[in-house]
Amino acid sequence: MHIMEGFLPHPWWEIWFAVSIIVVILGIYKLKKLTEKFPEAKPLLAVMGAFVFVLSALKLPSVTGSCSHPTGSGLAAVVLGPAIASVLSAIVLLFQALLLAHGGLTTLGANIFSMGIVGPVVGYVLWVVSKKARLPTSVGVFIAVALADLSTYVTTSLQLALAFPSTSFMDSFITFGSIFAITQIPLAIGEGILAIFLFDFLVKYKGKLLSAMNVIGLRVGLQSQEASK
Amino acid sequence: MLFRLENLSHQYSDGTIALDNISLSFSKGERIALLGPNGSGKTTLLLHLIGILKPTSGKVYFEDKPLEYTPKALLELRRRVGFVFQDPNDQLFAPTVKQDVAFGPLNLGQPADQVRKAVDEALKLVGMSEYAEKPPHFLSFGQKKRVALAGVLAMKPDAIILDEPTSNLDPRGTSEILHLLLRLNKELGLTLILATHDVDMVPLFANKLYILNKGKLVSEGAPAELFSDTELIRSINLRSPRITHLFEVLKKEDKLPINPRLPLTISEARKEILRLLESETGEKKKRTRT
Amino acid sequence: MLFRLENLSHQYSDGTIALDNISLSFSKGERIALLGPNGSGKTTLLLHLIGILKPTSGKVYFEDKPLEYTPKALLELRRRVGFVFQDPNDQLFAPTVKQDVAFGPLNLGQPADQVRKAVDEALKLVGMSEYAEKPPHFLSFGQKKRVALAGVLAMKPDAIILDEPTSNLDPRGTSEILHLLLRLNKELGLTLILATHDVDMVPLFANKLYILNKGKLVSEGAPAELFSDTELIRSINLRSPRITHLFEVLKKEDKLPINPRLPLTISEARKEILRLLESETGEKKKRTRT
Amino acid sequence: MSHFNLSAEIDRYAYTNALSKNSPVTKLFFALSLLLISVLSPSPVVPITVFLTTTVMILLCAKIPWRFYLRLLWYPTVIVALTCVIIALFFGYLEPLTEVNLLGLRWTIFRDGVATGFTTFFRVAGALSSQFFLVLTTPMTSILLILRKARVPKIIVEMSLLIYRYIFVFIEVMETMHIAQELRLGYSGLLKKLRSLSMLIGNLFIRTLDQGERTFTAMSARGYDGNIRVLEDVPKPNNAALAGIMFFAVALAIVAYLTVNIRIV
Ligand SMILES: Nc1ncnc2c1ncn2[C@@H]1O[C@H](COP(=O)(O)OP(=O)(O)OP(=O)(O)O)[C@@H](O)[C@H]1O
Ligand SMILES: Nc1ncnc2c1ncn2[C@@H]1O[C@H](COP(=O)(O)OP(=O)(O)OP(=O)(O)O)[C@@H](O)[C@H]1O
Ligand SMILES: [Mg+2]
Ligand SMILES: [Mg+2]
Repeated sequence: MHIMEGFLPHPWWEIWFAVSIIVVILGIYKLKKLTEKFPEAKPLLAVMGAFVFVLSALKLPSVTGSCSHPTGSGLAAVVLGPAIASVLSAIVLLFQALLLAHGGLTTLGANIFSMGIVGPVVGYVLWVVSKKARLPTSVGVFIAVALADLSTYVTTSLQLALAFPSTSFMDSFITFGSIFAITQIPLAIGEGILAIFLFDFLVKYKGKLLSAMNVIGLRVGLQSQEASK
Repeated sequence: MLFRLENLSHQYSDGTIALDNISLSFSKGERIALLGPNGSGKTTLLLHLIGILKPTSGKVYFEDKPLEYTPKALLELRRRVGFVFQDPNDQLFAPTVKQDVAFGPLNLGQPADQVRKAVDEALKLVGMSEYAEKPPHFLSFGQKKRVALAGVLAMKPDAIILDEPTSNLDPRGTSEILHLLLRLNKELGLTLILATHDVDMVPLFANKLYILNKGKLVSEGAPAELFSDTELIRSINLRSPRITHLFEVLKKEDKLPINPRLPLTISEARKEILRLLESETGEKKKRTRT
Repeated sequence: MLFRLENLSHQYSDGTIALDNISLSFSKGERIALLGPNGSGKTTLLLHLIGILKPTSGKVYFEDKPLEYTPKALLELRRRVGFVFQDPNDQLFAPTVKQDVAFGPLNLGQPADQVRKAVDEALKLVGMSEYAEKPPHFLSFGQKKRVALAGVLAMKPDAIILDEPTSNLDPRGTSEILHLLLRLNKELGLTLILATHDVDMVPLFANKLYILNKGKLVSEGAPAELFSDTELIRSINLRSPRITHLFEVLKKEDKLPINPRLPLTISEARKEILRLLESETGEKKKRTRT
Repeated sequence: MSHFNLSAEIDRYAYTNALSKNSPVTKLFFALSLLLISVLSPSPVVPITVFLTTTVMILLCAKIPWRFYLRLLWYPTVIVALTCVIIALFFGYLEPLTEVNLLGLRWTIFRDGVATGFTTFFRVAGALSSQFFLVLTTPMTSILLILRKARVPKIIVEMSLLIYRYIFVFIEVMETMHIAQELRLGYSGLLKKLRSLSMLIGNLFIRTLDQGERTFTAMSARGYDGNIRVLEDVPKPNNAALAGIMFFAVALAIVAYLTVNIRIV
């Protein structure tokens, strides 16, 4: 789904840059606080980032100036919260542009907005809500991650529709959106299922560190797990 | 005292008790070997010395001060004490061999040409100069081990901790690196702490031996002393050096009059055999005379 | 012939020539050791046997048919020939020890209880039964090596290729695994092909020895034969077994009348010493008589 | 797995290409200014010029094999070309150009749609080739060092460095795991393929986390404190080169201004 280098015309790429940078700066502030207190969390954070990179390199071509693939940022948001997930996504998107020619430098802002901000926020909100609704952890993780993935694509379609308006914005949005949907819906489901396993693993083996880090998302998760026991 | 462990225990997050109430101390300038079967806790113990693992209970003292786990104190500790990992793949990550070896010295804040000199020297010591520009993941396993050692030597620490330094090295490499370490120990007073399975190497190398089993310290002392206690050695999955074993057999099975202090090295064995031949002929001579 | 290599050469993508025109053949039921210094090409050679690497030039024959690199042919090959990596971290991938060992048998399509039996058996053989439920990455290095071996044993192949099987194993582990391999070789005719640096172990294990250096095959034959050629051994960074070395010294330095075929193992050494003592006393006796 | 080989190879060229010893600042300046001009330029003339310039630089100055460069270009080109066709077909509405018979439907193609399609295609070509120039000639560590000098927060640079390293750990773990699975007969048959693959993906994370932590430990043991340091002194940018690039960029900008009204269709 990353929009390719050069694909967005002026002034759209500048606009998305401006929007994203604010959120990322907030995330950097949080990340700095966190790593100062828990230097031992750095490998975990970085591996999360690298994992997002690898997941999004499992790409299937899709005819929309970009291609379809899992995003990985939804799980990062569930575990680490949306602010930190946005910074990790920003870094990963930079590397994807540089090491895979996947996404681009000028389109970085737009891609951060869809994958690093909208996806994580949607995922995180759904995760918290599903916990409040006392849904089982696995269901919560699945919903959060799958919908974070989908919302990323909806946002990308929206960004493309704004930049390439057809007769109307809606027409264009529907065109882009429906082309994405073919490959993206099954992928979102797959990513949701994978996330269930990974979340389980993380709680099992890194639960101590994560709950010490006091990342809200996970605390909710751990509490509810305890409650279910 | 360089290091002192006081009632050290360590339990991994899955419940495994890897170290169980260990107390010991390592002096400066010593050559220490840690011997023990697989899973006995050697690596876990070593990782405590440089503050990578924290004790579950008990204390680690470095130069008689309790180890602090602040980034600054740890940095200072690691400036003084180098660590060579058991698996070289854990340790090598830079894009070329040269840059990998330079990593430590650069972190010490040395100027570029000093670093370059240290790197060249260290690579020469381990016999890997011609591979300086190769990416580490294109090396053979034993070559990686050599580079990993060079990375630590280049930092010129006061003490080096080595986890299985000679496994996967060819015999020449093993003997070169042993001699190198012994020389550094003699000339610069470098303290050496090493975990190993290579019992044949221990008598050549160590002046102090610690034996671990199932997380417990079962014995400590001079190698000659400990290897004489064949019962103990056997009981914990270890064996005597092959040379020693030969003489054990000669003593037990063939009832030859072997010295109670069994020979550990080739040169000791040689003396013993010559002595045997001498005394045997002496004996016989006496017998023939009477 | 199980394997035959015909003028095999391999050049890595960065230009390193790791194997240089090697021709040799391995028969069924043999116990083959590959010896050579670090970077001599042992691992590269072994990886050709199971089709992970393709020769740059030359050919590999498996059971006298040239190796095909189609998925189907490779599958058949790997069903018959197991491979244990030098670095166990390369080999273990499942969430628990048990699942890892079961992976191969399951892929062979065996029914569940047969798999379970094979797994239990294999873990018992390598002494890791009590760790069945642990995740492999929480094991000590030597424990990982054991599990890696179990994963291959559980598939009951006709031949096993082992790259440095005993490095990082404790002495008991080494001897247990050696005896296990020897037993499998004797009872089931399992072919064993093994790369190693452990020269002391070679005479106990191998009936055929190949020596590699810088990608070239420099010598092949029975271990006793090759180790007698001390010049060759020395010239390529290897050494004789320690026991052999002791007798070399006794012969050269002390001019003792040692057998020209130097002893390689402890039991051979024992005989030789007894013989020496006998003949020496005999000699002296003669001399005293005259 | 081919994408990963691609990143590993890009990375290798970054360290070994013929321009690797030149100042990274100069290269970054060159790439970014051409990139920006391409993206801002309204007509296709400038992007095409940029594409040709950077391609020549990549092939002749940096001596990247053309086969590899083509491989890099191939994939994005296909996607963008297809997308631009879609834009050309669906996204015009002002000025009908022609009508075609497509799948039994009469389809009107508009001049503005086709124009947007072409402009977009060439913009991508110019921008992408500038980006390729940067990544093929400049090692990632140098780029990160520049970011650090440009006062990007330390934690970002450090996390970037770690993520960059772990990406390659991931790739390596993935490859060795794949081989190990194949050796024990994974991937033989559809069901086994699925089981092997899910085991691979599921454990990839675990293994990488484990390996990553051990590598981090090893780095800490050698005095790593979050700062990146490299041995090669970073070559100083050459003022003449910078001025030359500036001049070229301004010239392109003027061309861009003069060619605003040039259209391909
Ligand atoms: N990260 C970990 N989590 C849980 N248990 C662990 C971990 N690392 C090691 N262990 C366990 O702790 C015990 C001691 O392991 P350690 O690595 O210290 O042994 P070792 O003496 O170095 O063995 P080896 O000679 O095989 O390297 C083993 O039983 C091992 O299974
Ligand atoms: N992937 C690779 N790319 C380039 N060169 C390689 C690669 N792997 C190995 N080499 C080189 O090929 C030569 C042979 O390597 P190989 O791993 O076969 O040696 P080995 O005999 O197994 O050594 P060791 O005893 O250290 O394991 C070495 O010089 C090594 O540097
Ligand atoms: Mg260990
Ligand atoms: Mg090897």
